[in-house]
Amino acid sequence: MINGISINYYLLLSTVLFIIGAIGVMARRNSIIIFMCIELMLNAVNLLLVAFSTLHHDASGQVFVFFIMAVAAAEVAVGLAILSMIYRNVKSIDTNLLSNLKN
Amino acid sequence: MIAFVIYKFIVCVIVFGLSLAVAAYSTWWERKLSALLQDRVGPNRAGPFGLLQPLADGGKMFFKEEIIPNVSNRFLFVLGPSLFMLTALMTGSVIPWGKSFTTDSGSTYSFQITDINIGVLYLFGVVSIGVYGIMIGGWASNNKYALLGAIRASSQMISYEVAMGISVIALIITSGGTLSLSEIVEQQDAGVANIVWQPLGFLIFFICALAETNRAPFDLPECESELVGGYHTEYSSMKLGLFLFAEYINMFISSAIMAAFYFGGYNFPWAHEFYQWIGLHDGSVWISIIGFGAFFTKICIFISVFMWVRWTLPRFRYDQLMHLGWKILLPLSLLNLAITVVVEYFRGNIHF
Amino acid sequence: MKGLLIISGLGVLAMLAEIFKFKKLLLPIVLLGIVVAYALNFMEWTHDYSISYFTNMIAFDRMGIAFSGIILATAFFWFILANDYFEEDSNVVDHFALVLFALVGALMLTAFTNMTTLFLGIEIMSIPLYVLAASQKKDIRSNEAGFKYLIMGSFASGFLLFGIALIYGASGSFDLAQITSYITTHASGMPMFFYVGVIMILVAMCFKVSAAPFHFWAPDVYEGSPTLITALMSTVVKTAAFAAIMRLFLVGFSGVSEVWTGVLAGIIALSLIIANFSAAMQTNVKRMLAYSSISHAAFMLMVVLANIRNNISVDAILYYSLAYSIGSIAAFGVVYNVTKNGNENLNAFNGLAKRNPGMALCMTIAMLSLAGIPVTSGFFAKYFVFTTMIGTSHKWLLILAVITSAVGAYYYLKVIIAMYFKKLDTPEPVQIERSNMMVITLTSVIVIAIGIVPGIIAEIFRF
Amino acid sequence: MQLTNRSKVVSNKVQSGMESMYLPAILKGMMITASHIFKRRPTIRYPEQTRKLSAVYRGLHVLKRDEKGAERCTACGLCALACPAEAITMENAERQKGEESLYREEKYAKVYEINMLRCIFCGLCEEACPKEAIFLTDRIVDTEYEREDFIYGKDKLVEKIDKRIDVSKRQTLEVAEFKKIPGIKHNAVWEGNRIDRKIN
Amino acid sequence: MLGYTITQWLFGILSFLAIMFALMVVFSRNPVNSVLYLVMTFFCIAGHYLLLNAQFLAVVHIVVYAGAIMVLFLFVIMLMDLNQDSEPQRTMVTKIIAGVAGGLMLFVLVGSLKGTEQLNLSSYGSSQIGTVKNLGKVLFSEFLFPFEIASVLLLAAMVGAIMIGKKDIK
Amino acid sequence: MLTALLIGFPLLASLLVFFIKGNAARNLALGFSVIEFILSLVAFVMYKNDHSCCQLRFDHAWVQSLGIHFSVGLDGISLLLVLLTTFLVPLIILSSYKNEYANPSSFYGLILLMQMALVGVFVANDGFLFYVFWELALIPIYFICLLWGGDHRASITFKFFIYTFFGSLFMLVGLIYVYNHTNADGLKSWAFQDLYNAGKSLTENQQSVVFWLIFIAFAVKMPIFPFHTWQPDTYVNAPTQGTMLLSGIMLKMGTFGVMKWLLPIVPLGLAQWGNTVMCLSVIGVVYASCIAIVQKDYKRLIAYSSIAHVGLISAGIFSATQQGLQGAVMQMLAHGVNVVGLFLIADILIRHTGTRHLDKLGGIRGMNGNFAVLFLIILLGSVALPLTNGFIGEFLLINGIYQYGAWFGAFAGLSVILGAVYMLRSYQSIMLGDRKDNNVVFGPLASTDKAILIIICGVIIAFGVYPKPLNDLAEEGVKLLLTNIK
Repeated sequence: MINGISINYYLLLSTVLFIIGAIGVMARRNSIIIFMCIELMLNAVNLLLVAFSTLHHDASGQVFVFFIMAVAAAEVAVGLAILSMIYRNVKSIDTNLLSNLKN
Repeated sequence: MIAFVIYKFIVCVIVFGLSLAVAAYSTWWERKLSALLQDRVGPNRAGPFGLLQPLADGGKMFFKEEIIPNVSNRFLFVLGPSLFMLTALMTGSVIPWGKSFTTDSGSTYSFQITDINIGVLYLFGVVSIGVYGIMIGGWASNNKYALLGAIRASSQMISYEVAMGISVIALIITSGGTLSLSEIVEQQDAGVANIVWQPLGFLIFFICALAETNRAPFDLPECESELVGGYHTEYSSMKLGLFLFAEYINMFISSAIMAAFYFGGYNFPWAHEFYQWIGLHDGSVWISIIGFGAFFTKICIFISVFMWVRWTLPRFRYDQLMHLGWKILLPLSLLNLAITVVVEYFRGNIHF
Repeated sequence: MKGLLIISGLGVLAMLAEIFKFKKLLLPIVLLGIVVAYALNFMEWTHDYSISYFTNMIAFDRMGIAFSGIILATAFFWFILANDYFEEDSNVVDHFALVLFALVGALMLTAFTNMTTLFLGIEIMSIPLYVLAASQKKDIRSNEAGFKYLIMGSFASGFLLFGIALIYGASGSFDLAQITSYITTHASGMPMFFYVGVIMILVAMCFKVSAAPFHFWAPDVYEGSPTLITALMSTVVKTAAFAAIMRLFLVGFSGVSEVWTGVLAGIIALSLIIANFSAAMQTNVKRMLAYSSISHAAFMLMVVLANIRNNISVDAILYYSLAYSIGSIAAFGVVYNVTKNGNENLNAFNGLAKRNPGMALCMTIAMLSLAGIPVTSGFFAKYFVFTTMIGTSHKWLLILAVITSAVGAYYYLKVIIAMYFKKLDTPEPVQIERSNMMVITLTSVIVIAIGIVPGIIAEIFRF
Repeated sequence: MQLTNRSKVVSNKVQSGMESMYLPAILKGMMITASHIFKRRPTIRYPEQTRKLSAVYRGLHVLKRDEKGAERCTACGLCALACPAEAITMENAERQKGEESLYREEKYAKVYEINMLRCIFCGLCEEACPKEAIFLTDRIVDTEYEREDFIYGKDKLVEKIDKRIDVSKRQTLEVAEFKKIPGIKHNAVWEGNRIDRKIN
Repeated sequence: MLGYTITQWLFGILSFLAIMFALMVVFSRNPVNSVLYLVMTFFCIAGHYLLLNAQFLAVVHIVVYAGAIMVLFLFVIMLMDLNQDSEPQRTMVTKIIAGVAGGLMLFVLVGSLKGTEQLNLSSYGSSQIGTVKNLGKVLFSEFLFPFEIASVLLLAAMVGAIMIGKKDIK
Repeated sequence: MLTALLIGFPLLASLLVFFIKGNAARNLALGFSVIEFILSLVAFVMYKNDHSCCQLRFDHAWVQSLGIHFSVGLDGISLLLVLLTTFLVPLIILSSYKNEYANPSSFYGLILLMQMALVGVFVANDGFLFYVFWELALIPIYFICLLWGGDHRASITFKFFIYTFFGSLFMLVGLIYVYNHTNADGLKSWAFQDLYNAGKSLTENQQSVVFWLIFIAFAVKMPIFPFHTWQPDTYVNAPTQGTMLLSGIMLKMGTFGVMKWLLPIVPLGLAQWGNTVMCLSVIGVVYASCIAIVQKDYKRLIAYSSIAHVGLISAGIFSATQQGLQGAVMQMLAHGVNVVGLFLIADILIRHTGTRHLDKLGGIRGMNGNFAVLFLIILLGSVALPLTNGFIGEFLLINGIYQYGAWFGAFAGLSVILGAVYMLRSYQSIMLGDRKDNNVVFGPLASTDKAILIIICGVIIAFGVYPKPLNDLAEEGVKLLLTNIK
């Protein structure tokens, strides 16, 4: 199915996605969106792993992706729980308002 | 090749058309059955026995005034019902509607849009996306009832997906570890239907299916006594129609899945003897059609059961719903899984 | 390995305590369990250099066991210290379970032999800590700490994973041994992105140990989290992360050291400067300790930077971890008890010598140890690091380390000065539980003891 | 204090295992509903089928004419007074010369309106009428689209001269006799809160 | 078509869409839109998985990410009613710094790809690795320990989320 | 074994004293320190002055794998300094009898601990051990200054601590560097002989680096000219006993360190940088003397005089000649005794008159003649009048420095003159002249003060007249040292 595409394109693609995610984390203020950008980063990694797995004809790359998914789910659960707790306390989730700890 | 493409196209059209038609007539049957259960007559004006009622309803839906709330997000408001409908229709594509048949030229056609080897997962995938339609619709309405309805719907669907998935895993173990629907159905051909091995699993699946399709007694997302119309409070005209329609399509598809998973799909008892008796040989298109008939009958029965349940049982309270989903069905399904593993081990179907 | 299983079992057991109503018994059970895990862990010591479990996913070699030992010992003290902390909280059981799960992750990090176990170990360790950091539900600072920690932790995980993916892409395996052999066999022909992967993993690990310039989350998180959780973060987590770094970079990527040493040297230099000078400016004790932990991280990284894998370097990082962990437990134990009234400023320590001479003495010892003054263990820790470093080409770092250590002494002494010389208007003794006092005393004694006979560690963990 | 003996003591007893599974109960309920499929439907498919009305059915009002065709109503207003729903309004006028054949007495109702949306068809107007002018019939009020259309004027209420409406069944002898008793305001004998109908 | 195979076309389109949607996630003002764009990105990535013969993963990806994680996001956003674009913007400086940092990282990473030899992917021999059967075998033999220990991870996350989420009775 | 006992005894004593309540602590401390002095005298007697290194050795492995040994032993120089320490500590303790200190048990415990560390520094034969004692000495004095010091003690003590700690970390690095090049039977070793050998095997550049790394620590401790800024403030603010410890003994740690742990290790470094250090030392001498002349605070004056003296000593050491080194040793002893006396006098002044300001003092001789005499003797000792103990050291020093370079000698000689100027000026200002208002009464000296002053004066005169036993020891020690340097 994938004949004729260089692995470099996949490297490039996931790098770009990864960087977009990273920029999002750095540039956005809204906690939820920051969180989503992290998910984007993880997905870039997943894509890369699957591409390499196809390249090496090796299933372990794909299996690794499962673990990443599990971890991502766990992280999101915890993160959103914390977010909703913060929301309960301050009625906002802007990282701006989260500056009670001085920098 | 061309013939194959045309054939697939036709199957697609048939399946979608069938889904829509069944959905439409489900509304009629819903009303008719509810009337029967309540000592009433039900629709009987449009056409004989009110058979044209769905058409009239549809027409009415189309010609109603379209109202889009001012402050809502227009795009999302339209996207919601469309997505819900889309996902509802997509599920039909992996269901094997009948035995595959062979033409004289020797090529085999299956009564199925596509037979992917991870059909069960595909189903779950599509079902899980189905939540988006409701959520987006409810949210875009900018109405608190709609929002509450949407949140209820999504949390309910997500919650019950868990138990459902686990009960299906047990089923997959029973049916020899395949994720392809056609194979699951096929392996019930020779033996007995899976319901024999999976009574508890079926029960769980059935309850979850009720919840997944937002049917009573789990129709909290649209419970009118609390939430006016639930997630589609702000919807009118055909967009409302899409929501209602999609719900019936979901019901149809989940009935089909239940029939395929637990009741042998297009198989029926003594099918082979019956075919021999009327003189049909394997691969005949008539076998497929008769099988489809059997399948369809089962589906209709299930749809009726859905409705029957609706008009019998009162609606759950929200906490009861969650309690049932997480504290009863989930452990039960795990128990079922455990039992299944033990049983299948002794049946010799799995090895460690 | 058995230790790891026991700790996981304890975690599950802790969750059952609520149901079967043995909450009161939980702490003794956990302590006992840790001791048993400790013992069983060392039972494996007699085996060969490395026993691997589960098709080479995890292998408790001696290094792993030694680090596990440190982690378990620290955890043991921590649990005693946390005694009354647990009592006042309504979610006791959950706290227990989460801490134990974090320990499982930490133990995995000491013994992983595969990138999968590395990643999972980090996450198993981090996720409970995110929660624990945020566990003061009503306190917005705690919430915020938890969230920041989570965001930064996941961000770092992203980098770690990208690095792992790139390395997998080059070497075709997640197995550390295979990656190492790949490095040796393909010394010349490795694709460029392999190096990038190594650097990204380095960056991610530096995030985890909060080395500058990836440290910015640490002070906030340390300050916001409940004090005892901060103690846990700065001891167990640090130790585990260093065990991981040690294994990754001294065992796995040793062959490509020319790639990462430069970056690491920069990171260390930055950490030393930023951490020590920032710490000197803090008035919040927890924040100060956070910065101090960054500087200690830099010290431990120096051993990695030396990239000499022999007894000395392993001893060095081991000893440093132990000294730092134990000293931190003592320090945090005091900080926890002193700041119970909510005042986390340095002036909370005013006149502590008058109020609680014993506690003040322990704190003094802890501070002297962290500052690295003989004959406390902190001194030997620094000494070992210097010894390891001196043979390398990064001597300038050593000079920097010396200069910044002197700055470090400045802020540790600030605490001592506050305790002994600042007056307090109402000198009321701080209430402290007997068990807490015991832990603080014991850890202080250990700090001195292993400072007097540092050889004992090397003797015990003979490789 | 026990007022009625319909009260029930609610028990809090722990459900047995079978009961707490609910399944038998659910099945029982479903059987009950299913059994209704086979029950006789009480539906009357109006308008093809109609229900038989009783003789004293109280339907649409009619303003009667006398034997000569003159309107009986003298706009005395007793019906409006009696109406509990205040559905009746009227306006009187004096009979002019040459109108003797139209109105039975000197005064007549120029306007007589009943709001059918308000009317509760209690029949009190009928009882109140001293002139035997208003009766309720077994006819049914038609459906309309507009609210105004439900205000029935004289055009709809007064019986057509050529299509007289038989109210003989309502004019029972008993009633007629009753109304003839002199000295009794036949519509206003109140004792307490109940009308004493039984004079004889 | 224009000298490209269908696969290449698919790859190009999917990549373009993925990057487009990813950018929209970052730049969209409204969190709900962000979520939806992210879901679209995930679909594109799932498409890539299909291209790469990882059907099972593709579906699991949809189920987990689109079906669970993102719904959770949507859920939280709705509960918190973040409809308004009330998000205070970061200062221009931060944005620029973020952009520059990201650009630099991109530059370095892409630069590191330059020297790499072109390895073409091929489906030959790889069509079976993504099947459930094969993945299951690998997962339960080689990766058994991580699989088992992942349960601890999920347990911890569950306990943690519940602990934080539930209201204190006190 | 005796040497180890010399270290162990004060440690045990201090632990004991820590747990004694009240004034019993100081009596006990005094008793212990006297016993310690007797022990050191025993060592002095047992020591055979026969040019052999490291008598009365005690060696026990500490950290085997790193070649760290608990190795102690005596040579001539260290024996002298141990004697100085053990001699001064009882006097210092005695001098505190008139001062009431809060929490006395800690105070005396810390002094004894300090003694332990100081003795340890002087007798350590293992580089690492030396460093440990070196650092260890810092902690008690830090606490003494911090807890019982003057008004600005916190910030000043801080400065002191950071300075010295800073320096000693550099020394650690330098020592580790040398240690890394040691090779004793294939193992690394901290033994000083091994360090000497390793140091000599280094190239010239390496030696210069190591030279500076190690030298900074000593330079701060002594202190030598640009590193001295912590010293006057600390001396002034520390409690008198602390100042005595600092100036009388701790200062010698630096000079001793240079002799034993710097010069033999990096002879090439010395050759390259000796000149520079000489310059610094001599500049320090002149500079400190000049400042001392204009000081109004008597204690501060002594502090600067101390810098001047130590500058001279360091110049003598870096001249690396037999006379210079021997003079340095002698001067170290003399200065230790004298400066303690001077600080005690400062303490007496403040106790009796409430001020140390030269302008506010005057005419004390008229009120207390004995005191004036004793003061004069000590003062003359410190300006190195012949027949006092200061003379022999200073003479040898200037001789040695002159051998190294005539100009250096000339400037060093200047110090004698300048020293006489500020010392006599202070005497004049305090003892002679008119009475000032605020010191109407200067009563008789306390018996303890008198005793100390008499002892010190006795020592000054005794060793001024008959310095031979000490001089012999110093001579042999320096010879030994010179063989190591060459």
